[in-house]
Amino acid sequence: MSVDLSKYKKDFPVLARKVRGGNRLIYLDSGATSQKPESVIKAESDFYRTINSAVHRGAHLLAEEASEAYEGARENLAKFLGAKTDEVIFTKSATESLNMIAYSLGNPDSRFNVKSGDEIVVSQMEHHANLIPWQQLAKRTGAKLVWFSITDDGRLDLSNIDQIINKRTKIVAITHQSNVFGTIILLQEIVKAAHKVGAVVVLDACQSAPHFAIDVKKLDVDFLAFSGHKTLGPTGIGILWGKSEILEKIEPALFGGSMVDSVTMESATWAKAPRKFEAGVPNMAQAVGLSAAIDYLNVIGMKNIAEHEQELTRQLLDGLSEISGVNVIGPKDMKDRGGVVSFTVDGVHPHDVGQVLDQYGIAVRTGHHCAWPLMKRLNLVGTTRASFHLYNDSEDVNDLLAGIKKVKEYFKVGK
Amino acid sequence: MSVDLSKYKKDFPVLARKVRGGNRLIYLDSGATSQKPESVIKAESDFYRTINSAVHRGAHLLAEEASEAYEGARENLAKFLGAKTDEVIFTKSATESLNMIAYSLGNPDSRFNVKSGDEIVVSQMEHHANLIPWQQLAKRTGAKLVWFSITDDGRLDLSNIDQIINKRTKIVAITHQSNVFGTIILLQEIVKAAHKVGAVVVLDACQSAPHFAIDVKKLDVDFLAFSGHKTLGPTGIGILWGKSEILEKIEPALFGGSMVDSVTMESATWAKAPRKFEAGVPNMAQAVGLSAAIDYLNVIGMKNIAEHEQELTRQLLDGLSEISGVNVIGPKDMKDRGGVVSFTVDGVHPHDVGQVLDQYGIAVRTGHHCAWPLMKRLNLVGTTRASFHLYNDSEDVNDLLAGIKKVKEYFKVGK
Amino acid sequence: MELDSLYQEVILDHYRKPLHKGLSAAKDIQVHHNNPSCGDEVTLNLIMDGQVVKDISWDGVGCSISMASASVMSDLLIGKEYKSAMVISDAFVELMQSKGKSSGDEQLLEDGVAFAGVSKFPARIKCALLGWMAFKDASTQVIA
Amino acid sequence: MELDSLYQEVILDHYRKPLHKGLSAAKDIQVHHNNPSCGDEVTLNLIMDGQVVKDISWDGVGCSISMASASVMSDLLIGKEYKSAMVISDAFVELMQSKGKSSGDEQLLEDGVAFAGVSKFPARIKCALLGWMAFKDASTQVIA
Ligand SMILES: Cc1ncc(COP(=O)(O)O)c(C=O)c1O
Ligand SMILES: Cc1ncc(COP(=O)(O)O)c(C=O)c1O
Repeated sequence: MSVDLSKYKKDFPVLARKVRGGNRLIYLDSGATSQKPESVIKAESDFYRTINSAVHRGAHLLAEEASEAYEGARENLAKFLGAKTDEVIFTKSATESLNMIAYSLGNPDSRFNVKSGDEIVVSQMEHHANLIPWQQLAKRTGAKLVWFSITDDGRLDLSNIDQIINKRTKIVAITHQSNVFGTIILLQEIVKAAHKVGAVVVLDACQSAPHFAIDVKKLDVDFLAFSGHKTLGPTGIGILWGKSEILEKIEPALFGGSMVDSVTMESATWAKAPRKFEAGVPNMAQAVGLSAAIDYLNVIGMKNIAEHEQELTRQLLDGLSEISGVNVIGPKDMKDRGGVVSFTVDGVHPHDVGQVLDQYGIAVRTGHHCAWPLMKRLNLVGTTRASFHLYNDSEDVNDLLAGIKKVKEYFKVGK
Repeated sequence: MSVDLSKYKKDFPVLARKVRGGNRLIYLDSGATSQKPESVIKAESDFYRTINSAVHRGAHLLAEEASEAYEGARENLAKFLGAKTDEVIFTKSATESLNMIAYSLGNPDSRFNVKSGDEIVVSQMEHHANLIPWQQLAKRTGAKLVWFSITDDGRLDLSNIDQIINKRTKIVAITHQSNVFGTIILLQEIVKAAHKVGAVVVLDACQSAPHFAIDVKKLDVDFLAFSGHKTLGPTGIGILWGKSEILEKIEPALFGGSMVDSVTMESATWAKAPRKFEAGVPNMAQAVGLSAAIDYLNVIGMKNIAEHEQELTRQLLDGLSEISGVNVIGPKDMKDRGGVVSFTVDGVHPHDVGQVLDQYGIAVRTGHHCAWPLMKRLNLVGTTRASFHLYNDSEDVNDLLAGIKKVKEYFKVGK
Repeated sequence: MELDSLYQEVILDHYRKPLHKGLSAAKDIQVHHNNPSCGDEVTLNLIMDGQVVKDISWDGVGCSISMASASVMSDLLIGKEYKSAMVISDAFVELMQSKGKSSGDEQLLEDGVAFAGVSKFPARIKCALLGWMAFKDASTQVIA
Repeated sequence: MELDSLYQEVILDHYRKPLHKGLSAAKDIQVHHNNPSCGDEVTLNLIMDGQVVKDISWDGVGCSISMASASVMSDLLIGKEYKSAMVISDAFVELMQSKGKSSGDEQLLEDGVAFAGVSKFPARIKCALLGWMAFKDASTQVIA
């Protein structure tokens, strides 16, 4: 293996666990949520132990220190994304980030707003979190939802991009990496087409930002969302990034304390971004925890992490191709794909595959992966999915491959 | 002091801190956010260390255990409120809870929905979080926002309740305890009037649920919101409780994974409550942390906590009444009031009061307390506010009183 | 192995050769139940003869546990009085909630006791209940 | 005491007897700035004579720091060329961001250096800047 990240594994306390009768935990479900290094856990609890207080509100020392920690986290996240500090908004999750944009862009007071006659573009491989908010926005406003199809090998079908993205298009909401196939979407053509017609591009970076380096300026998208918990960070924290010129022109979606400029009984005006989009006492300890996760990732280097996951993915794809009756769902080669591998085992339901693997300590995800329309398009009831992060190693892949063979034996399918 | 809670103080690590040149930390800002006992901090980090994984999603042991912990937290919170388990929804904060209800009740597909011609009732003493979402709902739907005034001694003026709550009323959103005055609102008359006309009552319990026992059945309100971080729990977690009959009939406000019954590219249907209202991978570690906070509160007993805070409040009000040039803003007696005390010092701006107190290690809140319309009604630029939780003691009050005298000396006001 | 308590031979047999699978032409009622977290689906046709369960047929996609359970359920309940079908159904639900502490009443549940081990796997309980819930829904609608 | 570095006598003097407080009848422009987190407000009237700051008057409610700072700002900038007013203003902003590490250029800032200690209290920096920001806003609008 070209990059050796083995020394980092010990930083993740949960990986020392023994499960199901003494097996070591082989955690291959980072696509659902990642594990957290000790430094992240400590950053979050240290916040409570030393400086816990409401940011931006108190006149006292703790409030000062908490504000500094919280705003420092924002700065750190901005650097991580190549963004301006004031463009980074803390939410509770990518799901909330995406819903917030949908509400904002549907508010008639926003200067970029969606209305009847407009079109919203998604794709057939979106996670529910980047599909249903747009369905609902379409419903609320009378706009029309249209979508890119997928090809049989799990790629985005851009052959009809000229019809899909047209003069009526106002929003293009697309995933950066499929959480089912692992396919990485090349954005250039889409962004160009969208911007040509004046549409904004919303990027679901849930499966990309945690795994390879992102630069929002280079991607040239307009909004981006990802979750802290998939990025070695705490649960309960997400990121919404938006271009400052656009954040200025749209209305917030959550209303309350700390996001106002002035308030009367009848109406209110808003503070500038990012405050405008952060109503209430924020998830401060989680922001600080996520910032520690970013520090941790930076020390290792996103490039090394990506390379490491590529190696593991190659090993897994190779291994799966040698087991009869096992079908990889999605790209079978390494071109533009990340460390998420879905597969089926002939004659065994994914749920049963996962159950047997679990018996050997192997944690995978089974089912429709919150991408039900995609499963229907593929005529599948679900898949079994293995997904990596930096703490996985070649032994994990070997154990998974051995586990799949045991599944076949257990259910007496194939040779 | 009748209830002695002194032995619990040591459970809160931050209270051992020395601030501003060696002073002990006298934390009197629990109205903004409470401190957290070690057991809560540990519960949250133990989640990450031992069972971290995405609830309701994996087929593996960790996912099982995480789901059990998360759903156990829900059960615990339900018991705390006297509610059914499925009525408890985890949000990120009270602010989000209140915004979610406002969106849900404004969705034309909800069977209880607000439209043009309807009226929404709030009060002049609402926190921005229980005011602006309703302003916005009124704006979106064409409904009218009306409000209860306050009396000069900081009570709700119910003299015109028959006009305020009328046939057009669809929602009454009201605070349980003022975060500025400490006034506890007696709900019976309001709930009765609201239900008589078929309106729902939304209770902002941010300042009540953390401090005294709540039973949603007895209160007979329809929705209730409060924040974990004011309840000794983690940041990034809030509660939305709703009557099951109503939760059934309203649309969710956040859309994504885990909240669906079925999904196609065009549309989706919803799971039952509480799932319907919890899109995405939830703030699991925070839910588990909040559950530990509830356990902690239960051991001490909400009744004891309330009594303890009453004692401290009485002591503070007595003390303040003896300092010339100090004005208590809000009820000056103990009738229907909790442990939040606002005051002004003649000739010294609240911000300056807070700054001098901070120098002595005393952490208070200053400003408009996210109740700007209330400040305008009172012709005040702000107040200084001291607020208690179980870890405060009589010495804290004495130090605050001494601190206020030092403020007056420092700014050379009064005798 | 712990796993064997989940995948009893009886279960795997029913999974491989499910009974009463394939929807009947006639029906008093049809219901469709699914399990949104894993995508399992069951469609169930019910024919009642007064208070007697005359016929159950079903179709669906799902894991071994959900399919086998639908098979056992249909075979067990056809021909029973509505009331005793409810007793059996309640006993099965109770078994599922027993966290591995009950082995079930074989007199009542017959092949259903093979699912006792499922109760130790919280994520699979809803698989085992899918068909039963569909029957409960359908029969209550017809009887009501 | 640390506090004394914040509340310099000069500041308290300006607070008690603010200069140029009370809005003039004439004005080229009026701006209103506030500080939403604490509620401090300043309204500022500006009269320019070509490139020269002819008059500043202001009114407002706020803490000692914000009111004293508006007082110092107005007194310092009246009569200055727009360009040097900007230089002074930038120097004041820089002082505020110095985290207690700069004592300020007394030549340039005069009474303004009394605010050096404010830079150690992050929550108070925006108080000290309120009046200055109002001036910057107003003058830029007139000059543009
Ligand atoms: C009465 C009241 N309502 C609502 C809120 C908002 O709570 P949060 O900021 O935790 O969402 C607060 C606290 O800030 C409050 O005191
Ligand atoms: C591609 C994709 N988008 C969105 C989400 C939603 O993220 P979360 O549940 O953290 O809000 C996920 C993960 O579940 C995902 O994989």
